[in-house]
Amino acid sequence: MGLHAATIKGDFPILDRMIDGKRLVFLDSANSTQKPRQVIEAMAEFMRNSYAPVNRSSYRLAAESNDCYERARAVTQRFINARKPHEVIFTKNATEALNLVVQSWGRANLSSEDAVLLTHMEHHANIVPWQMLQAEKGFAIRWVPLTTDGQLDLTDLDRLLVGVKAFSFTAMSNVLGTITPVRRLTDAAHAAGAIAIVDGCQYVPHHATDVSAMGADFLAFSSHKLCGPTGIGVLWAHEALLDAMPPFLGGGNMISDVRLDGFDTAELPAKFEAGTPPIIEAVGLGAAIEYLESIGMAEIRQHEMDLTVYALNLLKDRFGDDIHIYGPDNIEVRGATLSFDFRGIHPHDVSQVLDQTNVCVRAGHHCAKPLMRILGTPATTRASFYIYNDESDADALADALDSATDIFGF
Amino acid sequence: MGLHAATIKGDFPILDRMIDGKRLVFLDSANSTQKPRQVIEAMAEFMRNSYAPVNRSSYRLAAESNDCYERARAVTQRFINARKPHEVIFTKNATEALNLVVQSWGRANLSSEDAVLLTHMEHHANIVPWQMLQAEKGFAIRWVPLTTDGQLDLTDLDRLLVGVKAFSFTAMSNVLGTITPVRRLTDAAHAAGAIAIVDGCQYVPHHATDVSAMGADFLAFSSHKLCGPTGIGVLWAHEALLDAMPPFLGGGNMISDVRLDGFDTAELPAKFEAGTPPIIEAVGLGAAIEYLESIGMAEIRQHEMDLTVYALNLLKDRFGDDIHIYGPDNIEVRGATLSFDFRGIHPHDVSQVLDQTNVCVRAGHHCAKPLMRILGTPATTRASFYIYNDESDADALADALDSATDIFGF
Amino acid sequence: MPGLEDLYREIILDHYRTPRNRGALETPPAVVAQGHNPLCGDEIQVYLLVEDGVVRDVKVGGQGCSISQSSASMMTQAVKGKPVADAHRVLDAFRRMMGLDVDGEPEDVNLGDLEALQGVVKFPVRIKCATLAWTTLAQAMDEAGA
Amino acid sequence: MPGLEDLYREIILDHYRTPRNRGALETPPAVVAQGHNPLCGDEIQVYLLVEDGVVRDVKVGGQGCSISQSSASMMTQAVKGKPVADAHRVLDAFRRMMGLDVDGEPEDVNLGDLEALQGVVKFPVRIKCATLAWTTLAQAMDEAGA
Ligand SMILES: Cc1ncc(COP(=O)(O)O)c(C=O)c1O
Ligand SMILES: Cc1ncc(COP(=O)(O)O)c(C=O)c1O
Repeated sequence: MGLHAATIKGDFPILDRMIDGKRLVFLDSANSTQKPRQVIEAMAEFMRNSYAPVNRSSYRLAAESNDCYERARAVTQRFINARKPHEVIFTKNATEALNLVVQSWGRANLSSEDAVLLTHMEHHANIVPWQMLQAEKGFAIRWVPLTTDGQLDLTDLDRLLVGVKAFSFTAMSNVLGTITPVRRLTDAAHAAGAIAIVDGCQYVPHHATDVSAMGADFLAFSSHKLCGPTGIGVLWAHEALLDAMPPFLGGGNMISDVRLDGFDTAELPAKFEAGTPPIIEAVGLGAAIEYLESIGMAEIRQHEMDLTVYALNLLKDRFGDDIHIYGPDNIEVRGATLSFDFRGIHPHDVSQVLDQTNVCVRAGHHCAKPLMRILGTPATTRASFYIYNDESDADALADALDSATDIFGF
Repeated sequence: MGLHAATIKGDFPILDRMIDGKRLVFLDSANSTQKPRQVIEAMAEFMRNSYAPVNRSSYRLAAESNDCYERARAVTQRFINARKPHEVIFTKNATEALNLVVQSWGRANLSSEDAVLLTHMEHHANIVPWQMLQAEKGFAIRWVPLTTDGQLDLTDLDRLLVGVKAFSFTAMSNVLGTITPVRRLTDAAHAAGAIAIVDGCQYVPHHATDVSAMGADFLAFSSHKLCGPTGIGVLWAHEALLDAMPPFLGGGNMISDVRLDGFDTAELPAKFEAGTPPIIEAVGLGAAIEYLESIGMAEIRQHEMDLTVYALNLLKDRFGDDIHIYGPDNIEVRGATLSFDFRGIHPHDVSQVLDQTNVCVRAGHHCAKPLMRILGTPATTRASFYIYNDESDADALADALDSATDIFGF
Repeated sequence: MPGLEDLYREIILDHYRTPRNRGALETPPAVVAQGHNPLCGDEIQVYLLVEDGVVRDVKVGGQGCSISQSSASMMTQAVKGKPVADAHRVLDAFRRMMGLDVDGEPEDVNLGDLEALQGVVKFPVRIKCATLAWTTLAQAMDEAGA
Repeated sequence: MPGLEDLYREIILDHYRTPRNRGALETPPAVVAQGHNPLCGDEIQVYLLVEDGVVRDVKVGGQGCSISQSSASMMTQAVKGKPVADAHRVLDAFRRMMGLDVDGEPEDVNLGDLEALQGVVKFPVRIKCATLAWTTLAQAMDEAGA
């Protein structure tokens, strides 16, 4: 493998932690990732040395703090190959980013005659905001269905897109691991006169991302899923789109003037960053991105592909028909997120047993209840791998599943 | 003075920093405060040892992380003497908290027949969200005017409150330092059938706060102004109010069910915490509150009163009519925030000169442009003191002002 | 750290493998309440038939983990045929055993098989699983005015 | 760290103390543009009268710090009476001196007194002060179709 898993593991202090004398096997990174010392230290160092409010005060310390904050924006811009730094808006998480699109762009552009297209594999964050606005505006919501192996079924895509103003979809399913054909989808959206909104939460941490190559109009993702801190997310969009949109949250920083009878909005990016921004978190996000870049996004993707193949083979060889792994087999269209059913044992019980040997997986609906209903199960067990995982973690998973058989094998 | 300023200064690593060989005189705490090592270390330690996603996964590490997050909520609850932990909602900052009230409570309760009452000393965060909703709903916005010494002029309060559904006001002006008579205002609001929304950004960090004694219906404040990290703010409200309100942002965690045709909201506090919350930041906020409590909120207020009296006397003795300090003289109704005009020199130039000796003050409109227009100036210079300041910082301010005279004294 | 044997007692696994009173009742005359566990997505239905102040019948539908299913199964055994007042007593006693706040004075109630669920308290994340059927029962009782 | 003397040159203080071309022009025939510095709240008005491709008159209203006021004052001197094309050249040259991105090839323009503002570049926070009058002038030129 191209990256040095052992070195990387060593960067994550929490992976040295022992619980009950056993090491941590963290397989819940699709949920949230651990933080390397580079990020922890960048945030602490910033607070120890350079913290000050941004955008407001003009003394040198404030200018320095401001530079750190804006540097994080420039790092993020380069990371996703955006054309301008002010196309990068810092939000509190990806959920806020998607709500921003719906409330600002959506409220200004959607009426009862219109339709919005989503897919059956969306996360609640890309469903509920649309349903909330739908209750107000009355537009239609349509859904791209799935194939039996958990890919998007695009047979009827063009028909589904007729009359659609926005097509919002995930670049990778947080349940199935499926990577969607982003460029094909954005092209289809544009051909139908719709804008394309890409939920990049599960994609951006694992692949080199290029917003132009994607053909996206909006891209949302979260810092905490790419080794950065909580409390910050990213919305990227074309300058022209952002310029045309009404503001989202009101308050300090997003205005150029306020009078008793009204206000004028500020330029980008301030226009969409009301109030004191996540300054310390931006510094952490910048450090996280630089950390990932130092490993290399291509190397990360390759490592995850190798590890996924290893884990898939291991689990299938060891458990045969007793394990059902959701999502596609083809490694080209899947990430390192394995949702599975194990011998019909309820995921809560599976994860409880795995936890005995500190194998940390998520059991539940993964914030994708509509998808779970389509899969015909209320919950799955999900193991998701990242840069700090290696084959020994996959082995630990398989071993732990054996003990679930001991207790529940009936 | 009751608190040990030297010990406290020692807790803030940044105050050891020298710029150009001179120490930092940080007088911009009304803007944002510095962070003590207790907070920096709590966040770093949490990331090194206990970080995991919350609310979703069930392994022990996730339960531990969840406990840390919920412990921060309990600490915050006790800090403001709220009755229930789930009345404390974590937002990204106070601005989001106020937008939440306006968008959720306001959109559900306000129509073109209604009125909202604000004051002339509000921060943009308590003006612009109302103006944004006003553009949609067409209600009236009224304003409580000011007395010449910068207090609220309550002569006409009862008349102003007729037909008002929400009275939203700051407990302390971030420009004038004025502390408003919160209980009197909430009582008047309730007598008129209005709810009372208190912007506690400038009050909560400096005073023992008791939401019941305040008689508030909502209270908003920010972590970064009370020695906590950026990326997290607090909205407190009565359970019954929050229960009756529609959700604000949609996504994961705020739902109990999602179907293709709609969703059901979760219980409090999840209902208003969409997406991955500021977990690391909550841990930092909890540590900040415990740090302030270890000093004592009464001691903090006393220290600030003493320091304010010292600074006011020093500046007036040294500069006489050459300095005009805004806001009331009576220390009982003012905090340690001193906005002033110095010899007609533009605040940008004043702050530039002060910065030569690392005296960090804010020059500008302080996100209160309507107030600045009423004061008849586009900008003021503002020095704001906090727990880590002492008389030597006030002395440094006065000395630095002398050098402004040298350059601009014409 | 408590071991799995504290959680997965034999009697619990027995109720899980062979749940009692599974199914549905006709509504009306019965009432039905719906419960969710937001953490794992489990959904449960409690059907309740109250007549003359007595729980005449109770049935459970839906899916869940071993803890929530066995707890539901034991719950039906514990309340079926009991006067409503007794059902409330069991409900309160069970919630107390799970460490939840309950108004009023604790009473001495024999929980029988349910005592096996005591071990769940050592696994705080699973308490919601164990109490799901009971919270839903309480809703159903409300609905039935019982 | 640059000293204050790099910023507050005597000529700058002179323009600040005695600003040239303060006031307003009648609109129309003049146009007016409004500029804000969101950081400090300064507001400025640039009145511009363009006739036959020449900046016939220009006046500045509003308030600001020494840097923004002196820059505005020097700006009026630099463009008043000049052909519009020359005014654009000064505008571009000044923005370039401030380190801003400007399209096209740099030209050799004599900025005169304006060179004194060069020191502002060492104080990045103040660049917005120095450029405020110029950004507003550009708007006014747009408005005037010049
Ligand atoms: C596909 C997808 N979209 C959106 C989200 C929401 O991200 P966040 O919780 O950081 O707002 C997540 C993560 O939970 C996700 O996996
Ligand atoms: C009185 C007042 N209200 C609201 C705010 C907004 O707080 P934040 O920027 O943390 O959202 C501030 C601080 O800037 C303030 O001083």
